[in-house]
Amino acid sequence: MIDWKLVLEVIGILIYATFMGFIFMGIERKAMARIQRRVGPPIYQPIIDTLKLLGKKESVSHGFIYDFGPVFAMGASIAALLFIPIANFQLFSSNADLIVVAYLLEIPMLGIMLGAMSSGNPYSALGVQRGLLTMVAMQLPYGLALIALIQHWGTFKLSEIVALQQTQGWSILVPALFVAMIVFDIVFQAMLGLEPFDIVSAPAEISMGPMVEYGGKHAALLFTQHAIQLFAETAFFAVLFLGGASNLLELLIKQIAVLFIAIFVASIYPRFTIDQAAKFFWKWPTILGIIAVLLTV
Amino acid sequence: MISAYYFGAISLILIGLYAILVKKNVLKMLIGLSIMETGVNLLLVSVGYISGRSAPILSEGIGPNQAVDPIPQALVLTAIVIGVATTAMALSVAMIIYEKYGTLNVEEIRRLRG
Amino acid sequence: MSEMKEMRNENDGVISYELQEFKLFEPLFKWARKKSLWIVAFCTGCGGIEMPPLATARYDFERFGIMPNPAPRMGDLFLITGYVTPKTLKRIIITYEMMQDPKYILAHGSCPINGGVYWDSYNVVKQLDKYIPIDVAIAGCMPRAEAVMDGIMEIMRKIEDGTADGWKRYRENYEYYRKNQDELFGEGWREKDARRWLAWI
Amino acid sequence: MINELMIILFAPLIAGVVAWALDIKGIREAIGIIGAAIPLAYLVKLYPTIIENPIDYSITVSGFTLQFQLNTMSWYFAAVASLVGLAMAFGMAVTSRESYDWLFALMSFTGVLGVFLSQDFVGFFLLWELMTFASFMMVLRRNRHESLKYFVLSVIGAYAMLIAIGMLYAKTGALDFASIRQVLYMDAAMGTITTRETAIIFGLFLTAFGVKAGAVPLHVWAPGAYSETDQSYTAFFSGALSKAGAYGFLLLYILMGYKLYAAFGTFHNHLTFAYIIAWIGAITVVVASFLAVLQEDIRKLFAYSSVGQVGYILLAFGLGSTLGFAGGLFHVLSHAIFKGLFWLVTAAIILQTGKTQFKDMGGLAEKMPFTFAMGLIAVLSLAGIPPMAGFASKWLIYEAAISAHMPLVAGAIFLGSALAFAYVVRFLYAVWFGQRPSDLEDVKEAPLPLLIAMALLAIPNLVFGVAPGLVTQYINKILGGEVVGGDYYKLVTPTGTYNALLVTIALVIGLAIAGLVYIYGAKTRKIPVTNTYQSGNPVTEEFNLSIRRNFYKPLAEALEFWLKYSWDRFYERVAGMAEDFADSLRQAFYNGNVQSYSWYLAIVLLILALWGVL
Amino acid sequence: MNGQYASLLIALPLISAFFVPLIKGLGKKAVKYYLVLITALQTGIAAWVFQEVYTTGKPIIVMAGAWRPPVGINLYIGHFAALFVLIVAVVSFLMAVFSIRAISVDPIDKYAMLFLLVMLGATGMIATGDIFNLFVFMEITAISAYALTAYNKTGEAAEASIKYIILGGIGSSFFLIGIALIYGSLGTLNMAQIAQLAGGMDATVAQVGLALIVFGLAVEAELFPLNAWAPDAYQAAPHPITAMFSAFVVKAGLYALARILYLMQAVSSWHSVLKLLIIMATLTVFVAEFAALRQKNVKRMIAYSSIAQIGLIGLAFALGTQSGVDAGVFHMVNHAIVKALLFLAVGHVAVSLGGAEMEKFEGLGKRMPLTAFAITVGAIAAVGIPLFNVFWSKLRILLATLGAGYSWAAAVVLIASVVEAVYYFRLIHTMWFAGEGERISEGLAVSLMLLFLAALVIVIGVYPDYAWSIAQKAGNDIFNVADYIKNVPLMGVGA
Repeated sequence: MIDWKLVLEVIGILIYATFMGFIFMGIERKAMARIQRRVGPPIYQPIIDTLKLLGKKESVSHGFIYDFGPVFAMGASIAALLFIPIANFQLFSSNADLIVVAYLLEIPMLGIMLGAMSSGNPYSALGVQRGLLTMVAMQLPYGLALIALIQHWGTFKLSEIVALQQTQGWSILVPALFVAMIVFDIVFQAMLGLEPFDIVSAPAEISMGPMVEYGGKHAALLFTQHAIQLFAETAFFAVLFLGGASNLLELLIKQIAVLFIAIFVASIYPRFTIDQAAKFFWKWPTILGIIAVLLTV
Repeated sequence: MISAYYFGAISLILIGLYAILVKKNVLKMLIGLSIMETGVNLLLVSVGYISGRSAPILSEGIGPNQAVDPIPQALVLTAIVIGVATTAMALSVAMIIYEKYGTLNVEEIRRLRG
Repeated sequence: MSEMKEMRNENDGVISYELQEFKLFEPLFKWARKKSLWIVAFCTGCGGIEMPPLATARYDFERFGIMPNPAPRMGDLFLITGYVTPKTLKRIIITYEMMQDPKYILAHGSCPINGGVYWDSYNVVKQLDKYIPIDVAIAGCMPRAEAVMDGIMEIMRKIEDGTADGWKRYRENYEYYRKNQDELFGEGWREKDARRWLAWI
Repeated sequence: MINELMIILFAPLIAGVVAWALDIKGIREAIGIIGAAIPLAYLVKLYPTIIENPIDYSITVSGFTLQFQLNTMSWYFAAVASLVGLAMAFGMAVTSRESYDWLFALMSFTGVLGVFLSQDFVGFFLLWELMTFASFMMVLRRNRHESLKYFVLSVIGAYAMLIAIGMLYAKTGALDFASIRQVLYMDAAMGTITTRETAIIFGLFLTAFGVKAGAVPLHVWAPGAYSETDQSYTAFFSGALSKAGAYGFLLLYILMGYKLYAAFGTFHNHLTFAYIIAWIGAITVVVASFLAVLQEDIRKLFAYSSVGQVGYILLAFGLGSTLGFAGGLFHVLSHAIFKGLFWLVTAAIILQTGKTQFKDMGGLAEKMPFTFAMGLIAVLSLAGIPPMAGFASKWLIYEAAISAHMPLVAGAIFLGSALAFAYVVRFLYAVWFGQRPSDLEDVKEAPLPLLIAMALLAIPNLVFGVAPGLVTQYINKILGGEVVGGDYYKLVTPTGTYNALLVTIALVIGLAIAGLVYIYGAKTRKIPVTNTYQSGNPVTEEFNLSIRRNFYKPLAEALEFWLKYSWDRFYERVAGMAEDFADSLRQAFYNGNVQSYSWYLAIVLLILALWGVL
Repeated sequence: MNGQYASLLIALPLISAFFVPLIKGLGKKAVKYYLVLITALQTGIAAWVFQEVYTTGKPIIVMAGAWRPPVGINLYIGHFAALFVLIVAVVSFLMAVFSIRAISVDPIDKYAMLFLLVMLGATGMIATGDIFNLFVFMEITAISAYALTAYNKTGEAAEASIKYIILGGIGSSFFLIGIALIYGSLGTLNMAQIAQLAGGMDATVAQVGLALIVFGLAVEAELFPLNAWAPDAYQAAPHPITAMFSAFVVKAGLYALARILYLMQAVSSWHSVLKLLIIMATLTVFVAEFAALRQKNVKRMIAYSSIAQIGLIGLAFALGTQSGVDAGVFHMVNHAIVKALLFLAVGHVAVSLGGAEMEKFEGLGKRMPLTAFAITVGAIAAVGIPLFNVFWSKLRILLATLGAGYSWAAAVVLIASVVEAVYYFRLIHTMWFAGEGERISEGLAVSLMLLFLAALVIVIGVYPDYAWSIAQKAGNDIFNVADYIKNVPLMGVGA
């Protein structure tokens, strides 16, 4: 009864996604270093970091929710990943659609915040506050971009969107969806927590925000989660706007392309304050999103 | 000819009304009320008046066809009584008012308001 | 009073707590620890200014996996960059105890070693090693960036051969450190120093 | 004479009156709970029957024939209300110490059931008024100003409805839904009722139902009324009573839909009147959610949240597609269960701590673990986290909104759900986490009846979350067609699918993997909240480390321009003007001078004379 | 029994009123108990008449001196009159009982006499079949009412009385002019005959006559803007008398208005008179409710509320439709009960606590729970909450208004109703949830009366069918003039 092929695929994709996610994080750091004319860490540095954190001999906890938060976050990231069509591996994606995936991609945030809040640290609380406000701010343009996409393709199913793109050309070739892509890319910056929207962690301001109290295996979990999330989000982008992929290599190229855009943007912009970010998101991206949406009605 | 009675009656009513509307003294207003009632009574009587006939007292030579309509007269009698009662009532109340307020000026009798 | 006792017990937890032993993966983790030193940059005194050159293009310590990280729970390497006053020392001790084992301390310059130019100051901690265990100390006033780099490499070497054992010493000799700390600050200094510092909340 | 419908309808009222009259501690609670349980029991019992054919009942009161019918739709609404009502009764067994509360709470229960079961406008209006009145009395006890605000708005709504009913009555000569529906259907073709009259009737109904549903700008009563009453009752108030407004909108479709379509036509391929409803819903969602985010009082937060969530229902109904109705109907259920749960959690918190402001709370998760777990379920459901009931319904609304090509409305849902996320997290943080104020040290877990009540509402959240098909298949029966396909675990719409079970499984897989990683790491050591990084500063228990006030200050700053305007203040000003007008009218007209009074007479005479001559 | 015994309804109070001075010899108490006895007797007679009329379904026509109308003056006790005479009697009885406690000022014999005369006048106004007789009864009621208003002998009472006298005097004068015009035109004073002949009347005379009669009666019936005397009189009059004013004195005027209006249905300008009345009635509701909003004196507040409700009844009558009249009658009944209850309770509070100011009502729920409960029931009923009697009649009136196409009137009335809700609920809140106080004794008789009236409110609210069927019959009595003409055995013309 159990579909062993699917099980194997799931395990394989999970390992691949985790690994590639870490590599993406490495690429992020490396590319940033190169832009700043530094040598930069090795590209597998995030894996080392995570191993080190996992190898901490001590671990503290502020209570059950503090432990549960990272676990929940990582679990949710994995769940989200399973619903995204990764190249020719469909996994569960025929059973859920864009809205479900979009929501699943938001759940990890709740996990992180649950843990962060239960630590009782004011920096964490500030981080949570900023994270939520960023989400509030970005959700409107984000939603509009997704709506434009759905309206254009006439379906909610990611797998169908991919299939349609294979036959009718990528989303970004459609003018309206190109506008939507611009909006989505701006939002993407905030989703990845990169400048100019890295308000959540803001290392120099609020000591890593929600992460401040995490160490050891908790932090390792969050790192792994971040890797999976990064992989899932870039794949999501690629699936939505760049025509998906027929094999992992193609997907990888598209993901890295997406990632590099994010890195380039991040490396030249300073950070917004939170109210500036909110005002910004409610201004240009929203207007562009509305244009995109109205073009696709 | 009848219009003269009507004219008189309406004039009385209007004079009474004028007194009520313009005079500040309660007693004068009550006088106005009385005048008005008189006017009304006059009107009522004149409604029943038929020119050239006599009072509706059945006696020699005065049958139903020679007398005026008796009903208005009966009505007026009643109305006069009522008017008197009202006036008496009003005057006694005016006395109490003067006792309690020390004035009969309506502008000053305004404790109950709003 | 009970509160003070509680605090004492809580700090005892730092010591009495049983550490995890990774038998199978220990070599891997040791390697990872060496290659990924996250700095809790606690810039005291004048040494802090030596850090930016290290982080930027000329020396770029990130190529060794070293990264400044403001959160102590995730940190591995505690940099003490210059002279330490008692007031600062309190914060150093608290932050240090918050870091998770294994953790290392690198002391910058002469002042943490023997007071340096402040040898006769009434308000500078002369010998930091009495209060917290230092793994590597770099002499000089100030040590140049190369010297700091060298110190870091030294730490990495010591991690590899297992002699960077400041965190073990702190656990084993806790009574000693504790005594010294209490001598300097007086008993119950943690409670006494606690202040309502986030007034706006 | 005795009929199941009557028992369902009047059991709560009778129980309430008995409980009020007896007023013996213990017995009145028992009677109240029994009275609240009877409707649910009967509804469950009648479930097989009504699937086949509806149950009718009618009585004649004072020359009006009141018709009641238990059909698939009214069963659904009544069942939701009864579930919440039972939970309310359990909750009130501990939170309410007055027989007064029992009387009016159960009276409003009857009112709500009656509104759902009525099949004619007289019964509808009667029970609507009863419901309003009873809920008003629950508020009056605690706060005169807020209760009057609620009552005045409600009564304006009810009277608007009355005028609309009267106008329909004058036009159609009927008061029962079936005939009105038929007449209006016929009239759509003939057009004896002009567009203007239709517009007036529509506007009046919109006002009436909008008030009860708390649609912006008629929502101002909600925060005050929801917060200034017994919080267990608020579970019912917000969970079931506000649904009467939503039900009213549905009724508008059933009765007048075709006529309204004929009268107003379409606008960009949407029914014009539905478009209005959808936008009202969308604006409600956004405005109320923003306000909810900025609240400093736990009750106010959930009050605004209720308003916003009912906005979703309106929005869904306003889409005008069957999928929209399905989503709206599902959201009726899920809002009732998660918001009811929220209010019960709030009731427990307020009961145990006596505090309502966020600034006085914190760190209660350790003290009230069960309540916290229930609160977390509610949070997950409200924030629309799959696999919870809240997500399934929200998902349907998304599908419907985007399929209906109302992109901006759908955008409002996105914004609203992000805001919902923001305010529930705020609730989590301020109440359950962070440092505990020292005066909350000896807080205990909520008493058993309240826990039962919470469990009663939490279980459906989970069950309908994992198996949303249970609900959607019933909704298909209401709507008379395969609107949402799939099986118990899977929802299939023409454009998308959502398999709740699979999401659950995926989450479980993910959690298992993450759990393995967690277990491998070092054993954890429990440390207190105060042992936390404060830039190295020593902290002890006495000092506040949690951000309890102005949590979302930056948002308030970003919204500064909009927050200058307030409907609440506008209404207050209007009310103040009315009172001043009343005063000056009174002083000017009844000025105490008999001569002026005589002048009035003279003027009337003059008017009579003029009018007589002309 | 012979229907002619119904004339006792008039005779009994009249005769017994003149026996009061004799009774006075037995002491002050005796006068009060005498009053109770007479009103109880009256209630018995009225109940019998009521039962008789409603079982046979035929009106009782009492012909004075056995003269057949239109020559003789007849009493016409139809469905409406039977119902209302009963209400008059019952309310009088209750107020007589209340007077035992409430009235302490001398001369008590005069009070009893005037009390009986008011009752007589109201009964007569309702029962009479002759338009001039109506005037006489109206004046009897009015003069007794003037006197009773001034009965407390305070400055306020005298002031209220003089206002009442002046306005009432003007009103009755014009009423009389109206009668004169009609008589001049038709040559008859019998109502049935007027109805019969109305169609052939000269249009101008009919219009002016009808307008003047409406004007005159509107003063009694407290329609805006002719109601300025009413709040003062209500406030200053002794408490039982206020209840009587509100419960039936005003309503008798209103009834007379409606009766004459419908008798003259055939007059060509009838509809414009109706329109005028609708405007007046609507404004009455509106102004009175707003005037009550910030009232500090509860009695005065309820007086305004009473005026507003009367306006509502006026509106119902002015619609000129069967459903409107039925609803109006129903509302009359309900309003009589509710306002009797409210004025009784408020009067009781004022007697017990020495005033009816709002501050006195703080904590009333703790001091006099039963009274507070009664006021609450009355207030809730007055607002028009379901399961209380007024709801049904208000609903009927509004449906009738809308049915007749007067949406604006319904809207204005409903806006005013919102205001009414506000002040009543403020009162309820003040009573129950503000202030503290010691429990004080409430008195058995008053408590029983309050409970009786409150129970009546709720019983009619829960089971309105019976009351409604009665109201329907009574409304039919007013509206269906053809039957009225048929029932009166007119000499000559028809019979």
